[in-house]
Amino acid sequence: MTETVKSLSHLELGERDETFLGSNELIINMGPQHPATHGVLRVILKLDGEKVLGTECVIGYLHRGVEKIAENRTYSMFNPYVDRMDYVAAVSNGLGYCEAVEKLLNIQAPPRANHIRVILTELNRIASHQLWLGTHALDIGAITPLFYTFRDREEILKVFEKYCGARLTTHAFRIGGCLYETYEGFERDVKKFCDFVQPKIDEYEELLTTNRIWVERTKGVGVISAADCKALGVTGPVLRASGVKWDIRKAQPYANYSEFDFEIPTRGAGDTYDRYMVRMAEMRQSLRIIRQAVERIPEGPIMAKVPKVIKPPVGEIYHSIEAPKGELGYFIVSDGSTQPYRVRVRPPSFVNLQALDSMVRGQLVADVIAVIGTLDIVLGEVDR
Amino acid sequence: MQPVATTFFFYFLSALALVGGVLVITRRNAVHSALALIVTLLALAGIYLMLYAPFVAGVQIILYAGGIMVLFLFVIMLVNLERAEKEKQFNKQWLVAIVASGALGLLFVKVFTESKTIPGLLQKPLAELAETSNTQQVGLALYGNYMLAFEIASLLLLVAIVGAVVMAKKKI
Amino acid sequence: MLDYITSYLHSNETPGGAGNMFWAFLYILAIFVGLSIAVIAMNWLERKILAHMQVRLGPMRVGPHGLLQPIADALKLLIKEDIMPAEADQLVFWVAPLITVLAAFTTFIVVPFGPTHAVTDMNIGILFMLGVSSLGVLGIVTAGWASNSHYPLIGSLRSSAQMVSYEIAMGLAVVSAVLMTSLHGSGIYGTGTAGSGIGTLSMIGIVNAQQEQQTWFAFKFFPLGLIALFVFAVAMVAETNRAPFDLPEAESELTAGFHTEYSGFRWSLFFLAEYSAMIAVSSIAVTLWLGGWLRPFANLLSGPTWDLVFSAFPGLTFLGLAAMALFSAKRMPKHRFFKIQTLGLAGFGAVLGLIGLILFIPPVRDRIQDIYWFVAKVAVFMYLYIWYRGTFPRYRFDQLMQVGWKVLLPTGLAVLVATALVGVL
Amino acid sequence: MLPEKGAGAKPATPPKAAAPAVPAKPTGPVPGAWDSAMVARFKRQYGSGIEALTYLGQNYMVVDRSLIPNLLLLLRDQEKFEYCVDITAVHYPKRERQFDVVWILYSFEKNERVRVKTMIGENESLPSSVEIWPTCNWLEREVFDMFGIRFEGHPDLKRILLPEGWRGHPLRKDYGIIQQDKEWVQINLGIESGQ
Repeated sequence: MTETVKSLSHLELGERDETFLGSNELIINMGPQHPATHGVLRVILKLDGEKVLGTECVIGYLHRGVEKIAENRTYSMFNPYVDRMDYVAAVSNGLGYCEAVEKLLNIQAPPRANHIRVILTELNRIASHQLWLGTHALDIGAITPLFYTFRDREEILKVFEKYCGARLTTHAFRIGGCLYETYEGFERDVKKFCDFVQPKIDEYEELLTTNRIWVERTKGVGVISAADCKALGVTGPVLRASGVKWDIRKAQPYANYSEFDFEIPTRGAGDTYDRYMVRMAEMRQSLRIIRQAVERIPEGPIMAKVPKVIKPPVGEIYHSIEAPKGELGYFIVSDGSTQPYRVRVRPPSFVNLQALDSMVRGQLVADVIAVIGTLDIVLGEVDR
Repeated sequence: MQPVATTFFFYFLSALALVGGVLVITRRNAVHSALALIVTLLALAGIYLMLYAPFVAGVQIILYAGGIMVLFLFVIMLVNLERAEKEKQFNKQWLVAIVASGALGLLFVKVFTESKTIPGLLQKPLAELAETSNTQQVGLALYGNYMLAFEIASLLLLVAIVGAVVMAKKKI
Repeated sequence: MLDYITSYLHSNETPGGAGNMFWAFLYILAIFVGLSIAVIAMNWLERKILAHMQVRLGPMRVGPHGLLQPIADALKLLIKEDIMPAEADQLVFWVAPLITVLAAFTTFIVVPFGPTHAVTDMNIGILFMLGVSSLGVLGIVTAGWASNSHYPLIGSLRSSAQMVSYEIAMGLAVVSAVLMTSLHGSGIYGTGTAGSGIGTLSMIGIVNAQQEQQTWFAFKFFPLGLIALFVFAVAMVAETNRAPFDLPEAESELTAGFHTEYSGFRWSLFFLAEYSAMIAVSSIAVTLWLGGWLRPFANLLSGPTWDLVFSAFPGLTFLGLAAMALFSAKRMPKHRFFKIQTLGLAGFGAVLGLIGLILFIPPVRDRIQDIYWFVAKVAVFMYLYIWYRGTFPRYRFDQLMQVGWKVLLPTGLAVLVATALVGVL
Repeated sequence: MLPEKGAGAKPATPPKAAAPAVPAKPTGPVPGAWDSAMVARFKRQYGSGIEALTYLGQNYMVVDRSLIPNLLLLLRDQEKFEYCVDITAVHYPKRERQFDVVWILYSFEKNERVRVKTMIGENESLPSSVEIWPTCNWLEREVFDMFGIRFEGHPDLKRILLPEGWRGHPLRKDYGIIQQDKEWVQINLGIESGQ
C-alpha cells in the first residue's frame, strides 16, 4: 500500500472538514476487480469519512500494445485489432480506421457501402447505449432495466451475426467499403428492429426518468461545466450534456451522414441525469437515421477499386468519427510501405476518464460509482 | 388474567437480573457487558409485567433494550476498544465497597419494614391498579397531576438533543 | 387433564388469555410451522415474481417451475460449512443471529389471526410488537461487530442507524392509529357510531374497534388514515432493510452487509429473520389499518348472501391455485425426463384442489374465514415488497436518512396531531 | 515468429518535401504550402521558425522547438483552438532530431482542425502544455510512457499504461515487438517470461 500513498502525494486535496471529532482520512482502493468499475480500472479514493477528497485512476491493466502491433501488420491485417479496443462499439472503431486509410489512399467508398456502414454504426451506437444504460442502472441499484436493455440489444446482435458472422467484434468493414453484400431480408430485419425498439426506449424512460429515487441519485451528481469539458478534452454525450451542441457527424460529416437529417440532443446542467437524457435522445435519433438510411439504400457496388496490396503514399492524416463514447480519432503516418509507420488512436474513454477526478471531488463514495457509470468508459479503449 | 406460576417466574427473572448485573461489571469485553445489561433490562421488564404494569414493561423494552442499548453499542464500537481493555479493571478498594453496599442494604431493609407501619409509603396495594386500563391510568397520571414534571423532563431532553447535534455537526 | 384441554374449546378467549398453556403451546407451534412455510413460499415467490418482472423465467430446473428450489436452497444452506472468522468474537458471533431470529419470531405472539386466534391478547399488544422488533437492531449491530472486519462493521452501523431512525416514524404512525380506536369525532367526520370511548393498545381490541366503528382505520377521517398507513408502509420497508432502502448489502457500494462473514446455517437464520420480520411488520400494518381478519366491505355488502359469497373465497383461491397447477402440468413438455415433474405438479394441484374442497365444508369454512382474510392482506403487502425490489433503484445513505428524518417524521407528527384534532372536534 | 521488420524501410520525407523516390508508382499527393491569414500573422511574429503545409486538405505547421509554449498559448487564446484533441509522437531513428511531437488542435467556433509538429532530439525535453489545456496531463504522460520524451512542468510525469517499474519505451522503433522487461516480469509476476 505504501507506493499508492506516495503516488497520491501530488493530489492537491479538496478542503478537509475541520470536524470537532477530527475524523482521519482514509485511502480506499476501489478495483481493479470491483464490480462497478466496468472492467479493470483501479481508483484510489482519498476519503474524509464519506466525502471524496481526491481520486487517482490507475489504468493499464488491459494494455495490449495495439499501436505497436499496428507497426508490424499491413493495413488490412490491422483491421480486426481495431474492433478489440472498444469492444462494445466495435463497428464504429472499424469505420473510423477504414475511413482513415481510405483518406490516405484518397479513395471514396461507394454510396451503397456508405449506407450499409451508417446503418451498422448507428445500430452499434444503440447497442452501446443500451449496454451502458443496463450496467449504469444496475450500479445505482435498479435491477430491472438491465434485463430489458440486454433483451433488446440481443436483436441488434442477431442482425450483426446474420450480416457478418460475429456479434461483438464484427470486423464488418474493409478498407474501401464492405466485404459482404447484405443478406436478403436485411432491410426487413432492420425495419422490424426499429419498430420493435422504438416503444422499448420509452419503456426504459418510464422505468427511470420520473423515478424519484433515480432522479435523486443522478440529479446534481458529477457535474461538469462546458468550459471544463472543453479544457479537459471531454467529448461525446458528456460534452453535449453540458450544453455544447457539437457532434462530428454534423460538424465534419463523414460516410454520407450529411444526407440524413437528425438533431443533436443537448442539455444544460451537465450532471448524471442530463447525460442519461442525452443518451436516451441519441438512441431515438439513431433510429431516425437508420430508418432514413434503410429507405434510401441504393444499388451498386459495395467495394471501391482498391489495389490488392495497399501501399498508401508517404504522408500523414488524422481522421476522427463520432463513436458512442465521444471523438474517436486515428492519426496514421505512412512511409509508402505496406505497413503503417505509426498509428495513433485517440480514444474517447481515455480522455473522458481523466475528468473523473474533477467531477467526483466533494461527492460521496456512492456517487463515484454513479459517475464512473455515467462516463460510459470501456477499459479496452482506455488501455489500448 | 389469572397469574400463572408466578413464584417460579419471579425467582427465575430476579435470578436472571442478578446474574446479568454481575456479568455487566465483571466482563472484560465491553460488548459482552452491554449484552449482559440488555439481559438484565429484559428481566426487569418481565418483573414489571408480574407487577401488573404492562405499559411500563413495554416502554422498558422499547426504550431501554431497543433504543438506549443500541446507542450504547454504537458508542462502544466507534470508540476503539484496545485502550479500554488494557487498563486495570478493578481498583481493589474493598473497604469502601463493603461500607457502601452495607449502607445501601440497611436502607432497603429499613424501607421495607417501615412500609407496613406507615400507610402512605406504598400508596395503593398492588393488585388494585386494574390490569386492563393500566395504560390509561399511566396516561392520566402523566398528563394529569404530573404534567409539570413531564414538561420539565421533555425540556431537559430537548437541551440534550441540541447539545448532541452541536457537538457532532461538522460545519454549522 | 383432558377437561383442561377441552375446557378451552368453548371459551372465547385467546389461549394465552385463558391461561391455557397447552393450547398456547399448540398455537406457537402452528405459528412456527406456518411461518416457515410462508418463508419458503416467499423465497420461491420472490424469485419467480421478480424474474417475471424482468422478462426472465426464474428457477425452472429444480422441480416443476422451480417449486423445489426453496427446499434445495434450505438444504444447501444446512450442508454448507459454517465458518466463523478466526479472531471473531465467538460468543457474540454465535448470539447475533439468535437475537435477530428471536426478535422476529416473538412479535408473532400478539399477531391476531382471528378474534380468538392469537397466542395471547396482551393489553399492550402493539407496544410489545414495536419493542421486540426494535430488539432486532441489536442482533444486526452485534453481528457487524462480531465479524471483526472493517466493512461489515460499517455496514451494520449504517443499517442499525437506519432502523433506529425509521422506528420513530413507525411509532408515530402507530400512535395515530391507536388514537383512532377511541376517538369517534363528531360533526362532519363523525363515524356516527358509539364506540367504547376507551382506546386500547391490544391488537384484538384495535380490530374490534374497527369492527364496531364499521370502518377500516385506513379510511377513517379520510385522508389521515391513509397518510398514516403510507408513513407506516414506507417506514416498515426501511425497518426490514428491503428494496429501496437495502443499502447495507448493496453490492456496488464499498461497504458490504453485516452478514458477509456469516455462511451456511447462520446466514440462513438472518435470511429467516428478514422474511419473518417482513411478515410481522406487514401484519402490524394489516391489523392497524386494514381491519385485521375482517372481510372487506363488511358493512357495505353485509347480509347473509354476501356473507356466503365472501365465505367462499378461501375455497375458491385454493381451487384456482389447483387449476393453475394442473394447467401448467398439462403444458409440461411430453419428454420422458419431465415425467416425474409433471406427476409431481399434478399431485400438487390435486392436493390444492382437495384443500379447496375441504374449505367449502360449512364448519371448516366459518372457522377459516378470519385467518384467510388476514393472510390474504399480508400477502398483498408481501407482493408490494417484491414489486419495490423490481422497480426502485437504491437510496444513497444520506438521502435515506434524510427521507427518514425530514419527510416521514414530520408527516407522522402532522398526522398524529391532525387525528387528535379531528377526533376531538 | 514474425520476421523482424528492417529498422524503418525508408526515412520519411524530410520536411523540405524532397520528391519521394518511389520508382514505379506515380508520385502520390505532396504536402503543399498552406497560407492563410493566421499563418501570415504567425510568420510575421515568429519569422523563420514556422513552416505551414497542407496535405490532403489537412493543414499542419512544422514549428521550431523554441516556439512551443507560447505559440500554443497564442493558438488557444487568439485563434480560439480551445480543444486539444490529442498529443502524440512519432519516432524516426535515422534523423538527427529523432522525435516528431504532434499536437492536434480543434476550434469549435471555426470548426477547424490544425496540427502543430515539432522535432526534438533523443534526450531533449519539451515544456509541458498542461497549463494551456488540462487534458494534456494524461496525454503527455502516455507520450512519456511510450517514447521517453520528458515534459518539464508536468504535475505528475510518470508512466500511465505500463507498470511503474518498467524499463524501456515500447513505441520506439528500436524496441522490438516481442521484447519485454524480463526482469520486471520475473520479480513482480514471478513467472519466467511473459511470452
